[in-house]
Amino acid sequence: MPWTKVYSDRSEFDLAVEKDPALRGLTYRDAILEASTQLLESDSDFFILGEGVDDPGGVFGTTKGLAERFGTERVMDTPLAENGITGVAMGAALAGMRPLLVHMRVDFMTISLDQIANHAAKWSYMFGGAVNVPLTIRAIIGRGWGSAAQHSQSLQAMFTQVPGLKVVMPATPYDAKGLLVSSIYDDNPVIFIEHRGLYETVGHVPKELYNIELGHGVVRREGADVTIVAISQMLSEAIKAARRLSNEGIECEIIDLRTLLPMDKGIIIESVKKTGRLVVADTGWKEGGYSAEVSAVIAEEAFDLLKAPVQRVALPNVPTPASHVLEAAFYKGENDIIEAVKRVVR
Amino acid sequence: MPWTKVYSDRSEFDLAVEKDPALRGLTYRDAILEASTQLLESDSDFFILGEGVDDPGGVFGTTKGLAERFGTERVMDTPLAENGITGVAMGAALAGMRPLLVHMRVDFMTISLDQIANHAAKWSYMFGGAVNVPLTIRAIIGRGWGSAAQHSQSLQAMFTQVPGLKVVMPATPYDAKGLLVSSIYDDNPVIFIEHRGLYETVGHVPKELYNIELGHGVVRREGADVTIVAISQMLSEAIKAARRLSNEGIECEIIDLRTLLPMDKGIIIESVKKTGRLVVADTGWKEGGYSAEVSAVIAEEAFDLLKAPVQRVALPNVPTPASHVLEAAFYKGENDIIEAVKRVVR
Amino acid sequence: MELDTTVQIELYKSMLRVRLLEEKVVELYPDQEMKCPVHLCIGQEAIAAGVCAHLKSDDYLFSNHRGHGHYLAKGGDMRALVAEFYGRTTGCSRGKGGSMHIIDTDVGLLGTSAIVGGGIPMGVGAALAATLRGEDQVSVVFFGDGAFDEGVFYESYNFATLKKLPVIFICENNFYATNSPQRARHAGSRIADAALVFGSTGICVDGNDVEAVHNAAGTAVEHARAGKGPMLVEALTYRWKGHVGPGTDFEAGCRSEAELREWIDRCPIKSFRTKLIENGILNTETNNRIAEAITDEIEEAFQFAMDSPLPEPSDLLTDLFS
Amino acid sequence: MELDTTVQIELYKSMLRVRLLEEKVVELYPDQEMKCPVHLCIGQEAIAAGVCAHLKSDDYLFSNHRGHGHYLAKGGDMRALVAEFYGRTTGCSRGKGGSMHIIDTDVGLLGTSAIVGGGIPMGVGAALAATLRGEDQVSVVFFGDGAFDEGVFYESYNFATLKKLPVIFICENNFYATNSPQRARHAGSRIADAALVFGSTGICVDGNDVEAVHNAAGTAVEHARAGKGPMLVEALTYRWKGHVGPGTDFEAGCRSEAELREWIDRCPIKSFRTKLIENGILNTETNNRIAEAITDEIEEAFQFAMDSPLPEPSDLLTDLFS
Ligand SMILES: Cc1ncc(C[n+]2csc(CCOP(=O)(O)OP(=O)(O)O)c2C)c(N)n1
Ligand SMILES: Cc1ncc(C[n+]2csc(CCOP(=O)(O)OP(=O)(O)O)c2C)c(N)n1
Ligand SMILES: [Mg+2]
Ligand SMILES: [Mg+2]
Repeated sequence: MPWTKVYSDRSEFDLAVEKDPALRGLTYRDAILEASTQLLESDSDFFILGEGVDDPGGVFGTTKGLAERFGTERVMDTPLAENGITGVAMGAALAGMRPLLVHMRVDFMTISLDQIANHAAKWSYMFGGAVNVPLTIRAIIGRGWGSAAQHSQSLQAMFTQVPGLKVVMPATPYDAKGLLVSSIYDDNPVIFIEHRGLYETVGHVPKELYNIELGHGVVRREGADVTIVAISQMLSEAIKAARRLSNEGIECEIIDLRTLLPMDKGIIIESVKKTGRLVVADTGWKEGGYSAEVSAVIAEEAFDLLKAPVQRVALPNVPTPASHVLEAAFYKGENDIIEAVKRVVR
Repeated sequence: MPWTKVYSDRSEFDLAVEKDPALRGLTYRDAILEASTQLLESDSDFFILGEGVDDPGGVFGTTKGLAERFGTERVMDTPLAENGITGVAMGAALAGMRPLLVHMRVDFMTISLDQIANHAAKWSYMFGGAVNVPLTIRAIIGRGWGSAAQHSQSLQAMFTQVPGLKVVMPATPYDAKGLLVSSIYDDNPVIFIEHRGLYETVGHVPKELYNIELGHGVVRREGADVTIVAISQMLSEAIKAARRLSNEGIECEIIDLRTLLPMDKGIIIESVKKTGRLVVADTGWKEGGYSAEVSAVIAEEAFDLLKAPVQRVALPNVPTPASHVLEAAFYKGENDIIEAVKRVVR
Repeated sequence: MELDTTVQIELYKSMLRVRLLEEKVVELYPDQEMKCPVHLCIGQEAIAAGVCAHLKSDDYLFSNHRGHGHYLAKGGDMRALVAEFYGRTTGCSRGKGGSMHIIDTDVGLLGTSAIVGGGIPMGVGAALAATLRGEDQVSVVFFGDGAFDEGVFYESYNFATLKKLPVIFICENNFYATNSPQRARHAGSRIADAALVFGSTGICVDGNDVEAVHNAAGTAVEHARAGKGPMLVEALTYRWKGHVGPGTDFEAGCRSEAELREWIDRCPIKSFRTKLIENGILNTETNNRIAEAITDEIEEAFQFAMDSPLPEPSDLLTDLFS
Repeated sequence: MELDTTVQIELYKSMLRVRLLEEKVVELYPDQEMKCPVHLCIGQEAIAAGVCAHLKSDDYLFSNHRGHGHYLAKGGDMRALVAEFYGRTTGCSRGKGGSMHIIDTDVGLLGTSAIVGGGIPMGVGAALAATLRGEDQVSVVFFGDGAFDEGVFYESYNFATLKKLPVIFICENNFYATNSPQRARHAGSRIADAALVFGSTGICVDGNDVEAVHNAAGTAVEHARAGKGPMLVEALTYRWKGHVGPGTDFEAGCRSEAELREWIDRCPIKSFRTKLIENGILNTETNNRIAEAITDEIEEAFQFAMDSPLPEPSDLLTDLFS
């Protein structure tokens, strides 16, 4: 399946195209732009709103040109009023639209958490299913170049602890498109988190509109020795780590959950049955982060399969520092994954 | 030590007083009121603000009479503007005051998460320690009588995932007073969460102002078979469960963490060394909740000690329903703890 | 502008229906069978009645914790409302919501939020949806003077005016948020004036005069439906009962009895009834007939609720997602 | 009211110091040694200079992502600022903050938030602290027209007016938030008018006229210090550079070059210099001497920064708590 393959860089993809000319290459950024474009073309209930979505830059390119083409009513710039605008988007969803609200950085969503967690997430349940909230919120994780504490957070765990939300974090262009489409057509609020570090990655993306059912992870690499659950941008770090570990005779099985909430526990447990070891590599903080839930739930449901403690590769318990020296010390990557694997594979 | 004892009801405390007349009984509510009163008396930098703190009811009695006695400048009612007022409190803290901001329900803090998580929590680190934020925020967990989805949440995990915060959840009157004092004198932002269900509980509380160092749990009951980490209101459920289990020959060791962040891992690990089994009973949601972090971190640091998977007794993954029938099904209690213990003690 | 007599009678009925329902709640609440907080709107009925009289059943409505009156005035099903108080599966929220979370999508009521201010932006969003679809629905948000404290009000009002959305902001100013008086929370004194900042119009009206409310709301609804954007209607009123529950605030020592008495003297229903009778539009007999019909409806609704099944524990996990 | 010549010279120096520092950043940024986003305030210098001239070093200041000018005008240490750009341990935030997070507690600058609007309530809180202690400090918050979109502005302004706190709200209206023009975000057109809702006073001033800013700020500071509460000063201005970084928006296709040219013609520094020279307060020689002194300070600051040590990786875990 061409779409399960992750290409580490453009040249690798170009090589693949030589072998299979049917492969259609698109960046992660363009995959999102394409999904958005096709949804605007095909569904009049769909619209986009957010700060700067009509900007010439187009939210790092992901909405570029859409306002010109579809008009500023359907691709609507908004005031900087995150809580209010989230409520507006939710109200539109309640009244039958399928809004896509876009944030340049997930950090700004702390301002709108009330509308998200107290309202959107609860509205269906609280009213006994009388209504539903088909709202999708895209948000981007910024990183690097001194973005510092308020512009670099990876806040998925703020959402994965809220019953009533779905949380999606695609790691490939193929998934970015297919999962965005599914999120829009999901009748429930979906938080769709992208990592800026993935925007340039290239992969196969079919031209037509397609869905990827939410809630299903995928095995990115098979291996018998250890399972690595890698989230978002950590997938490529895990792949690099796995290659190096393979040279030392350690074979990693890599799972990309794609949807964090609901969690695809089955795919993890299946893999742990084989490997008996689990490493979770997350872009967020370790303490209280999503990796804690993966660790806890797998321990609960598959304790007897585990030959070693679940290892978490995630951020240390401090805000993001600005200085590049400190950034380098802060972020986790392939080396940390290798270390974690070695702690459990003896 | 009289203060480590948890009295299941007023009559049990009255009996204890008969034996030891030096015991001074106070409710949890009055312990908070007393700490606040004594701080207002002794420290001119200390003040209280929040919605309704000057109300005749006085935030369920915890600020009753303070405005009359100390004036509405130092016990200040505020507009319903949670985000702004949190920023105001933070600014006052930066300028050298020691504010205590009070929320009737922790649910309303979702509105102010930006000021808490993006500002208060990060201000010291982000500025290289040039300033500190001696801000304490009290918030109450509501529960029962159809409070429903937006007035009943137990949101500690929203805070325990934020580096730079401290999170305190006292379970006894003694701790309520001592930890509140310590929180006020901590130079960092502290989220102090009370459970409404504890307000009537009585225990020994010394008259004078005293501190309990943050970050230290306490063993509430000793036992060799299983460790129960019980948070806030779950402590009394755990004690009830332990009594019943004891009749069946199962001895539980009960740990009250008191401070959730930073977590007192040492006290848990010490206990698990003895018992090899761990149950975490939390008032919050299970999925993505604080119990996940306890589970994950103990598995990481004490895997070889664990004879069985860590069990979490926590809320199912739905918002709080209103109907009393559903409330009864939703909340966890002694029976659930007993079941969890029996799953691991064979 | 004097209203048509049929409209007057409808307004009267609408107010009375709310009043009698709330009084029934006061009567039965001590039985502890309605196991949820109730925020009663006795004294404030003219606002719900006066505003909703202008709305079609597909116009949108969003309300807050004090929403019984809005629900009924918009045409919501009384049986489902009462059943919700009793936590039954036949409740409008199938027992999941309680009195603070009521809904009737058939009449455009898309929910009530118990987070103060929470419903305001949603009302704007529903208006946006109507605009994007080119339909002529309007959207109404009811909120209190307490919600005016919250930044989200300004964010919502700015956006609605900017985009000229068909939404009407109805602020029920009963001068208190819980026990905090308006002067302890607002630097300004006239809420309606806030509209000016946005180049929009605010109207301050006697919220105990149902015809005045009806007039003001009519202007605002017309304005909105014509695509001219929102208006802010501030309706001055008073709640007779405590913030929550069937007691009164003076009994609880939160305010003076004299203040309450003054407002009871200005009862929106009594004064309107007097006027209608004086003008020969209503007589004692018709009035009794109206009251009886409502009382019957209420009796029937409570009976329905009490006869309805409670949820099964297994219902706990349903309705999270649709 | 014509200002004292020493004040005029100080204002001129203050503006020039900011301008030349920012131009140095423009010059050196392409070397990629300042590894953090920089939000330059070239074109807006008159506001920082005009406002801060009234402040004592223990008056409080809070600012935003575009804070270099505020930092310098309040008397912040230039070396520590530049070292922060370079991520050094000698930086004002010890390398943890970068250009968006600068602080100098010695002169009352208690930090800058890169969350739009985030600093506003803190400024109010510092004013509250001064009031509670009975001290006479005032507190100033700088924010952009973008922050005026956020509900927290209203919440903060309402509270400050209600409690008559000594805080001055300075809105630097450069007509854009990133690339979004004011008209795409605000239903109203005059930010200063928002003060009226709260029964407070707003002043709209030419933000490129340092004396006008100085006057307006003087009024507001005096008002605040006298215990009369806040004022809202809206200063109209323009940023010459892109939202972030040393480029320009017209090169990036975000707005017209003509618009920029118009505003460059209204350069706050050039026009003030011309006036001072015409009035005989400044001559070319003094001007050069002033510029040289500043240039020397800047050279020295950059040298200091580049010579300063980078943090150790182990510094990562310090400063979380104090
Ligand atoms: C955001 C938020 N803050 C505080 C509360 C607690 N609370 C519930 S109702 C209420 C008063 C609301 O006053 P108002 O909006 O005037 O409505 P009224 O009750 O007077 O009808 C308060 C403070 C809440 N529910 N939500
Ligand atoms: C709450 C929040 N929303 C969005 C952003 C992204 N952002 C950073 S600066 C900026 C524009 C701010 O405009 P303004 O307040 O006018 O200041 P200016 O940049 O014009 O000086 C935006 C949208 C942010 N940092 N914080
Ligand atoms: Mg009110
Ligand atoms: Mg601007």
